[in-house]
Amino acid sequence: MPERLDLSVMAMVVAREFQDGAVVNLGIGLPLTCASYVPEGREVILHSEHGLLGNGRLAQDRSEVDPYVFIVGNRPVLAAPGMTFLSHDESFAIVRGGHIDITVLGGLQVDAAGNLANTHVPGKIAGNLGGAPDLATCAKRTVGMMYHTTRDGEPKVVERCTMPLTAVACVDRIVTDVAVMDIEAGRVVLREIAPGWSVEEVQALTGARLVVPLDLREISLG
Amino acid sequence: MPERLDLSVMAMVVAREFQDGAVVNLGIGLPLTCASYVPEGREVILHSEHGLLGNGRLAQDRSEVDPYVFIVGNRPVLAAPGMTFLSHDESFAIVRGGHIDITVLGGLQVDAAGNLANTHVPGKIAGNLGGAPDLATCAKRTVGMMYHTTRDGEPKVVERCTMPLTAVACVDRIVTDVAVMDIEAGRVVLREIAPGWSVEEVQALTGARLVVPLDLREISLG
Amino acid sequence: MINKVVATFDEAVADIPSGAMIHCGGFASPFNMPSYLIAALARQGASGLTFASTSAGTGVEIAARLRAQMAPLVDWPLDYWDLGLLADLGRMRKLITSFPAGTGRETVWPFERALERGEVELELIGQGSLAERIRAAKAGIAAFYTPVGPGTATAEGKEVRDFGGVPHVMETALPADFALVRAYRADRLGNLVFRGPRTFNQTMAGAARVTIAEVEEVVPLGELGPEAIHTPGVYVQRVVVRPSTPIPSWDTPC
Amino acid sequence: MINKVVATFDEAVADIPSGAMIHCGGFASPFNMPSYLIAALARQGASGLTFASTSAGTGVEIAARLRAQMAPLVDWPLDYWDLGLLADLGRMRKLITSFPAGTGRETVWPFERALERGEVELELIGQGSLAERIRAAKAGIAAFYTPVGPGTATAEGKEVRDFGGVPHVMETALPADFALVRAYRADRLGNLVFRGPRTFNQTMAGAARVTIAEVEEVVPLGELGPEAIHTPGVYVQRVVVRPSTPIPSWDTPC
Repeated sequence: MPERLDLSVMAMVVAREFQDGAVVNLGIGLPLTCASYVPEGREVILHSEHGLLGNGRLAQDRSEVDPYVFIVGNRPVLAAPGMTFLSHDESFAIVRGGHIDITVLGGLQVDAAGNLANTHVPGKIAGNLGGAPDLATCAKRTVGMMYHTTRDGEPKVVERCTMPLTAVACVDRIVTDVAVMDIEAGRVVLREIAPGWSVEEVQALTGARLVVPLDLREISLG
Repeated sequence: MPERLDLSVMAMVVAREFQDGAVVNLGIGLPLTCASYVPEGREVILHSEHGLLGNGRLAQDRSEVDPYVFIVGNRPVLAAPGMTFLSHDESFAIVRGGHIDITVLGGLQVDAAGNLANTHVPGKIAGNLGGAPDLATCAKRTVGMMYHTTRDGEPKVVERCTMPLTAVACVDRIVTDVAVMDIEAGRVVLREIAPGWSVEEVQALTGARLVVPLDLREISLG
Repeated sequence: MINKVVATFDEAVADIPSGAMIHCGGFASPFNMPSYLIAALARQGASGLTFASTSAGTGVEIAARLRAQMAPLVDWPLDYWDLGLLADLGRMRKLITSFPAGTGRETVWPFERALERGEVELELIGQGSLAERIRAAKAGIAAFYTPVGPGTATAEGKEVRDFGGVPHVMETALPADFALVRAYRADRLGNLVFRGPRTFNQTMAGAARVTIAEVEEVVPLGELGPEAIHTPGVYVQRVVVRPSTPIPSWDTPC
Repeated sequence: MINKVVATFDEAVADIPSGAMIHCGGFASPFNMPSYLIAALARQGASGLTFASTSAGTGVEIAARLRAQMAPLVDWPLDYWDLGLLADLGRMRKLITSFPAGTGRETVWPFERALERGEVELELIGQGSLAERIRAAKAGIAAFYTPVGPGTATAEGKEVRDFGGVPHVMETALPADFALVRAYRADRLGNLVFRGPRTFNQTMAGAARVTIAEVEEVVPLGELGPEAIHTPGVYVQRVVVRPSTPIPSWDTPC
């Protein structure tokens, strides 16, 4: 198999579409990485569920830490000018009210209908929903960011999710370490493909039938 | 007819029941007067619908006016330590959520079921609801404060309201310039009577049948 | 770079079309009314407008009377205009409000006259339900059940349902195309800080597709402070600064 | 004179009965958890408790691990306790939450173990609906319709209804007997100011019959300022001040 994309490249592919002024929510896990790859010259407002808007980058050392400015996952971040603190209810008024332009969420499974399953941790008695149901349902655009297959090689892009759903018909785009796919009218459309990969190789790792348009491109960050 | 009570005495009768720490909303018109008669030594938190909690007394002259601190009716009031500003939605979250201990509202009619009509201004094409529906319905206690009869001598305490209702089954007590009455189980119970008045004289001005308990007292501020 | 500050009031309201649904903030004080936005909208000429607002507004004549009455206490601003101006000019099709009328028989507001002439429609609703309907629009809630209204005209035509033995009215979200609000300070991200009771100004900011904030001043980014911001900029699309010297006529471009 | 300040944490939670329904704030940082209130409740001994909280909590052991992990960046407080402590002690009957489990297979929270033992009940719900249900309780809204949940387990047994062609789930208010929240500063009226993201601490304050706020300090009345107060005192019944020197064991009376 050809080489898969690095996490940093995946993050760049996702972050390409952050427009200047976009309000962006990044889920725990892979999506958080995107914060470091906002394209040059664009100003993006980050939203964090527990009541934080417009924070800066992750703190790198003790001198940078303000114990009151954390994002989800116990990670201290820098304050930024214009940053705002909120309550949980106001934070989700922003989400549910459609004020988030893009949310990037990790996924365990995404299917051809755009259904998202990212709740269930295998081997655990209970899964976490967090803020994902609201974000996936109500953000103007939902991007699923995940490895193309599980550690065991099982496809995560599937015809029909078998795991408990977080939200239905919510995913607009999937970015993996192998491809960029859009969910359109109940189908998975292959938009971009990692360098060196063939459509057949991607299809072999995918549980849903891929629609291959004429303008399929190689993933490029130029 | 014996003399009716002054507005200031009416206000004192109402304000007697403001407990220390009570959260109190006073409607436009007669009820606003009660703010000046909070019993000595008691601390009361005033609530005003447009987003003000815990203000002080009305401003008396220009030197006391802060143009940003008004209560409803364009009346400037003094700031007070601990005062808080709110949005209209938060202000009514406080009302609807049952966080107001007592509201005092003016009334055009109150009936034996505790229904309140205070919307319709005779001769006008439209009446004002203001915040009265929420206050009357959701405050822990609702006191109707009004003159016992209209300018034309018509009773305002009636068996059944004929004017458009502001809220149903909401009034706990009525304080007029003649009597103090409680609404109990669909009946108007005469609790206190102005000095010099007989039960018959009060009943003659009242459109609902008054229940007269054995412990009927004369209105006293002692 | 994000910069929501618009140069003039005329520019800020230029794209409001006739027939639009508009939230308008302010209440109980002449110092919290988005007066310059209202004046600009009057100049712009859009008509057939539906408004949601606490009150129908006094209009120009009664404001002048209030100015005289208030003179011993406070200088009522010469650049005060409210929705009464738009009612007077015949720009309103409908008003959703809790205070359609002046208090007292002698105080007749422009909206009352327009209502008598049959030119406008009134939807009367208590302030609490109005505020919550607007907050619902901002917060993505389609409808909610409030204990306020059953047995009154407000509940007519609406679903009434029991919760815990208490009847509740179902009220629906009330979104708008535009919201006109007034705040004290803003920054270029549209973050707002209010001064005094925040009225519907804070409630409406974010409940419309386009929220336009009229402010005393725009301060450098970071000056407002994360704990002090009342309305985050994600709710605000445009900011416009009031003139430092009052412009006493509504029909002067600014 | 109003004075909501209570002398000790033990006094503040003394009347919480077994079987109570409790809101507990804090999330995503050890510095916003009402740790001393949780510890006092653990000492007090009430059991069969139902909690609503963003997360089930790490418990004492995993907090110690996090303390070591975080050491290069920040001194994780020695006086940090969360609901994991109460799950470990067997005091929970039910938890309504969005985060019942540690992330990663190797991080097993006390609540997960209690769930495996069949000792507790879990009601899993997304953070947004949880926050809005608690806000509804505070705001006197019996129920509301959210577009979040249709087609997922969250909607099971709940009414689903179309608004504008979009299915919405009816969620009901979630009130509590007690709310345990953490703020930064308070005054004797119970007015609160928060520092940092306010999480469920602000959302829950006022949604319970009795709201108890754990704060860094109580300041003289008037010092917080009318524009700066985040939670008005009408929502808060008791205030208690954290010790100036951390008490590193949860079972020490304070």
